[in-house]
Amino acid sequence: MEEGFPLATLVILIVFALFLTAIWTGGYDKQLLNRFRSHWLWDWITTVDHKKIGILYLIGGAFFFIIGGIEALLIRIQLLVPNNDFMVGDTFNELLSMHGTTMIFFVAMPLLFALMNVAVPLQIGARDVAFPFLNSLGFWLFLAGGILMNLSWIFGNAPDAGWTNYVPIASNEFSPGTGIDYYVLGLQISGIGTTMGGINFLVTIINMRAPGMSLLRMPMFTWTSFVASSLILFGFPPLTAGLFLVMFERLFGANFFDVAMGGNPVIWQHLFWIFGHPEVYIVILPAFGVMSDVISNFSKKRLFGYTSMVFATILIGFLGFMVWAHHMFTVGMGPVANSIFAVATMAIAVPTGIKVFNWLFTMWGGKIRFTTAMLWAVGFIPTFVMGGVTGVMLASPPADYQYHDSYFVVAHFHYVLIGGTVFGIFAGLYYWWPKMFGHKLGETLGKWHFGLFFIGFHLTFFIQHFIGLYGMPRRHFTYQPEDGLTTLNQISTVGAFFMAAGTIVWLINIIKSARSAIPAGNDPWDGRTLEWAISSPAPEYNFAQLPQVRSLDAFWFEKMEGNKKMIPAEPLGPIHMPSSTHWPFIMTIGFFISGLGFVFRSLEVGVLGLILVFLTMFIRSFEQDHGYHIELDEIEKTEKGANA
Amino acid sequence: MSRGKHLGRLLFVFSMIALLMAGCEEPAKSVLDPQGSTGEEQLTLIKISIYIMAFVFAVVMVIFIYVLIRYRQKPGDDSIPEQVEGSTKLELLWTVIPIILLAILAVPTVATTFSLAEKPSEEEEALTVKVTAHQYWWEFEYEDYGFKTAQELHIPKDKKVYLKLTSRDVIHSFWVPALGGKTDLNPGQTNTMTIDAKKVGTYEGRCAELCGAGHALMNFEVVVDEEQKFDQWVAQRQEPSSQPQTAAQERGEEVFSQNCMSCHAIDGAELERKGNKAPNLTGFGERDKIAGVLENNDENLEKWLKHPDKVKPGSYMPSFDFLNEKDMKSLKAYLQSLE
Amino acid sequence: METEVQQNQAQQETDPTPESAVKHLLSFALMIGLTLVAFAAVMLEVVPAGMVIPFILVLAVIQVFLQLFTFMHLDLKNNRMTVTFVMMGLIIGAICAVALFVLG
Amino acid sequence: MSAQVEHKGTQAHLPPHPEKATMESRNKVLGFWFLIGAETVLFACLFGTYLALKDSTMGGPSTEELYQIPMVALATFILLTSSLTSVLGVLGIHRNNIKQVKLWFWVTVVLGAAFLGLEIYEFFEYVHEGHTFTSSAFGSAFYTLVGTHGSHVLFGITWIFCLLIQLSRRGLNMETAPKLYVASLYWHFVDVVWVFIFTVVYLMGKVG
Ligand code: HEA
Ligand code: HEA
Ligand SMILES: [Cu+2]
Repeated sequence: MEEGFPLATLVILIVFALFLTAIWTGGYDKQLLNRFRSHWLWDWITTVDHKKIGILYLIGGAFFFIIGGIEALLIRIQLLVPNNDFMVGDTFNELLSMHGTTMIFFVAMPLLFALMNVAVPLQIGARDVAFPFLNSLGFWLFLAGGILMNLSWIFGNAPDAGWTNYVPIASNEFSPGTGIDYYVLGLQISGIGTTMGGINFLVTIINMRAPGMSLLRMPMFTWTSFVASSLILFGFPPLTAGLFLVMFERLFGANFFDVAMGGNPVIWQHLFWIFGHPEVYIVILPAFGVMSDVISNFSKKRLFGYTSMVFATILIGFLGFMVWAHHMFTVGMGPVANSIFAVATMAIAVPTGIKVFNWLFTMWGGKIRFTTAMLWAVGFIPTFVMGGVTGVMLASPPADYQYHDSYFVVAHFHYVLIGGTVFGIFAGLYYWWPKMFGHKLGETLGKWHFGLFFIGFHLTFFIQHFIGLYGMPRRHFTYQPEDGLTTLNQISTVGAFFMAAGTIVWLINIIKSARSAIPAGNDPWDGRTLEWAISSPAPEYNFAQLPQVRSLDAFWFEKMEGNKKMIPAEPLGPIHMPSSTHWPFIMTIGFFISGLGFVFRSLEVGVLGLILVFLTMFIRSFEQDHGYHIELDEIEKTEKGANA
Repeated sequence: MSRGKHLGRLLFVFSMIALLMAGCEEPAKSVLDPQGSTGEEQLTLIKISIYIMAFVFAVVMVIFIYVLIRYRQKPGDDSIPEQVEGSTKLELLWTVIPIILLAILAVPTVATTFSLAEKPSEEEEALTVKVTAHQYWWEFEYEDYGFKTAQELHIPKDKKVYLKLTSRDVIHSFWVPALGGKTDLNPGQTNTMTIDAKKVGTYEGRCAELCGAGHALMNFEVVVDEEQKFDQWVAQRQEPSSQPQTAAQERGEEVFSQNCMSCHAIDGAELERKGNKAPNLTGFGERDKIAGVLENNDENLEKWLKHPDKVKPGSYMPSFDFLNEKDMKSLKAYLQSLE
Repeated sequence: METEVQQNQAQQETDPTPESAVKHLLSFALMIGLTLVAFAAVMLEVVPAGMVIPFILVLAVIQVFLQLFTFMHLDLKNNRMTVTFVMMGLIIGAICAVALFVLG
Repeated sequence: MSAQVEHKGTQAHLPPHPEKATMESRNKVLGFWFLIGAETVLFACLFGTYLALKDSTMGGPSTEELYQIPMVALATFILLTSSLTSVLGVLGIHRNNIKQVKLWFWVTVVLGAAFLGLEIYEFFEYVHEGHTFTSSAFGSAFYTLVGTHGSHVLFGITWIFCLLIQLSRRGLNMETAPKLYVASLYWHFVDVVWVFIFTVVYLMGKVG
């Protein structure tokens, strides 16, 4: 299609180049650089503070949620009436591919990373994460990947082969142009970032727990983040490998999937789902963790069956790697493989059930407070169970021959993804908002947000089970009037608008509560875990003195002992902090340029970007940076201010 | 289990209500109303699983609602509830019961998985049809009878039909909800599947694997006839009457040979070359649908011939809007005369 | 598990002897030996035909463990987490490779 | 954690196991092990792809005809030896003997480069015989797998080379020592992958 390099891209590259030289040389005018440096944006671009990075993830994820949501609305509008010609053919395929990809990779993952960044180090009583530099790099790579992929809307030719990107429709022959390249490179870049994020959390949780915080005293959210990070660690490489193969095939004429040259398209499906199934647990496990913490907090009770919860989480993570082929029952793997994967898949219902009942029995005998965070958690239980049990129905191959690629599957995964992940994210956001920003989100608007979204959700997706059973395949841009699907589809579309209304209420809520910014205090929810023992928002160094952890629900334990604060495990002293750095951002620019170059089939630019990446790595390796210390009097001042 | 059954019934009632809401439009293709044994076996499994799931869901809901009502914090009550660690007995209970429920589901699942994968036996004298999917149309080759057709799969009632499925380009999936679940058609690989139909009628089929711009309109029909009528149809296909009768049809044949023949074939016609890039048009006049989507009438035929891409996005068929009115008319007459 | 953090700290302070190269040289010799045997098994056809592939695969696996536990200083006692994750990587990797081979 | 950056300076301060001495270096080593775990799965996927496609030669030379075992054997011994030399370098760190460190890591770099040279030569040979990246699915899978390993070797020698420069400039200290330790871990991993490549690709290719 587009041979050579379009002008617009060239302009962008030149701007970037100027920008870079400006940074490197200090500009033609030293003042310029200084002005740069003193700008508040510079602060955010160079930050290595995990709480700030969490907020960045939140902003990025919310932004893409709106984009992905608008894409969903357009899909639903197209399906409002039969034979609609609002968005058909390739355009519709682009919409649904971008919707799915955006929602999974640029909404669910970053929003969970936002929560993990904010909460995990605080929950384990750490001053920082293990790799602040990589953490920052991970965020910027996620953002670069997301932006790169969405640029496809601007330059035309978005990915159109579904979020699963099956070959051969994703090969050059059947999807000429640059669409799929955006998908491949966007995901590759953000995937590198995600892997780094995962490693960062793993090492943080293993090495940096406060004294006394044994593994079996970690809050559930930390545990689920830990297991989810392990899934990232082992789940993303198959995707990376698969994306490389597609990239080599599209850009360099390799033949992995081309039947005429001896290739086999099913290989991609395996690679994708070896990643894809763990991926869905990556996005559900942290949500489970949020639920566990929120439910236990607002029931005023210790989590019921904590140990079995931990082992259930680990088991889900492990089994998650053994079941991927349940997405491929109709591919023709034969009855033996189908049966094995079916039984393995069903097995996952057992540990998940353990979790569900433990939540129920955490509330049992408790004193339940229906804050907005708790409402999301409470709404989550029936919704997720509904999605889970349809999952088990899908796990039966002969029945799946009927459900597969129909709206029944669409209903299943929105029940788990929205009813599980998105509800979990909202619960977590309402819960930790005071810790992030110092004030709560409004409770009244919050309840409206929940109500509209919850009703809209069930309206949209409950119906879709039947749409599927009545024979409507997914990824169809239309249906026929005589199919008898019209009313059902219309109900579904109306529901989507309810969800949109709910989302808008949420945005209003954010703005309103930020305007009034009523200080929430350190411990607004009568919390149980360590993050509530420090001031809101958390100071840069988190804990002035590392806390001595004496029990599960460490802070609650101290409160019950009559202590207002955690017992310190060390004397007050100067605290070492990593310094801010602009290298992650610049390295990301390198990746971005490289991605853009490969998308436009300009190898020179692609390689140029990579050279920039390696150059920054090289510079970083030689840089000697020992961070800085926050001195005692400063800490004392901050702490006093917070406790006043 | 009686509660389970009850709830299962409730779920069906729910589905009926949903149907009502849909204005009593009756889908011509529903998984819940199978017309063949494959679909029936699958529905049985679906039902078993729905009953189990309804039971599970009900148990969760009962506890859930009870807890929410019973254990809300009453205003002014600041007491601290007992911090229970857990209960081995309970936890064992909700580990073991799901395992049992899943075993109940797993056994028929595995059995059906294997039974559906079986090839029909010799005695069953199954009809074998080779199905080849193309972007965005279906080719059905009756190997035993030596002819090919497109878009409409004709099968006799009460007879096993053994399908050999493959694709010429990308991955597609063969789905006739009323007759049975789907099987993918992969390039370079042949999958198989057996279906049958117990009732005469026409059943809607869909492509169920995203295959490109025209995916949503890659529809086809399965026409089920009494055996006798099917045999007649076969005979007719083997001796098609493709000779033009009127002057218009004759002119139409000429237009066809100039414009269409490099892609389309018509059996029995005295044309020199037979294209196989596009559907075989033998018997076109008798088909229900044009391109699998438009009702077969003159007006629609013209619409299709003039702008195939508007009817079916991504269709490889070029537009013939350059034909003058007379040629267009003759061509239509010729096509409609094909039996 | 409970005391892992402290353990790490304790262990680093009380590490007495700088290790000697003997262990590594021995291990190296073993690796060379294993490699030679593998090459010989294939080139000289000394192993029964059907057994060659499993045989050389086993040799490869042994070599990997040699590398891990001698050259890479992994040991079960102090690096339980590391060992767990490396093993998980190997298991999941094996599943992926075998599945692609058999089903792909 | 509070005392972690005290040893900047001289060699005398180097603890016996610098890679475990501070929180920072412990994090680094652990994080690196995780990366190795991830890479294991990555390579496993490429191995699986290769195994699935190795017979799709499309009329080109088959594995049996193609592979030249003597060359592979030579490459294998070179790489195995380099694995040993890098561990000797690490022993040097533990003895706080900068000369030993430098010597053995230089040898490692040289051996790595030799291996890479051999591999490139091998690729040239194969291309001459009509076995190219685009000639068949087998070709694509082969070059992707072996080439990815090759690029790891290249990255490894560049990395160690950079660290050697830092070593000459700054000496052996709490910053350079853990880095070298980690680089040597990486190098062993590259070697481990090769063990599987010569077994699964070359030797199994000869068995057929
Ligand atoms: C958050 C994401 C998430 C989660 C958690 C799940 C969870 C599960 N999923 Fe789902 N799934 C997706 C996201 C998710 N899925 C997506 C995105 C797709 C489609 C991808 C695409 O094609 O685009 C998909 C598709 C999908 C398929 C393929 C369908 C097809 O394409 O044909 C299957 C098949 O087996 C399946 C099964 C399951 C199962 C068994 C679970 C289980 O983990 C559920 C376990 C939970 C419960 C069962 C409920 C609680 C348990 C109890 C109360 C105990 C008692 C229960 C019983 C005895 C049953 N899923
Ligand atoms: C976490 C994941 C996630 C989430 C949250 C959603 C959310 C939604 N999705 Fe889904 N969806 C997927 C993941 C997700 N989806 C995936 C993986 C697929 C498969 C893709 C594929 O087949 O490849 C899919 C596919 C999919 C389909 C099937 C398409 C097809 O097969 O043809 C449909 C159809 O109804 C749909 C609908 C919706 C709707 C209505 C929402 C709603 O919940 C969205 C609600 C949100 C909004 C409506 C945002 C509104 C905000 C505003 C309007 C604010 C405006 C404000 C300003 C401008 C300031 N999605
Ligand atoms: Cu799955």
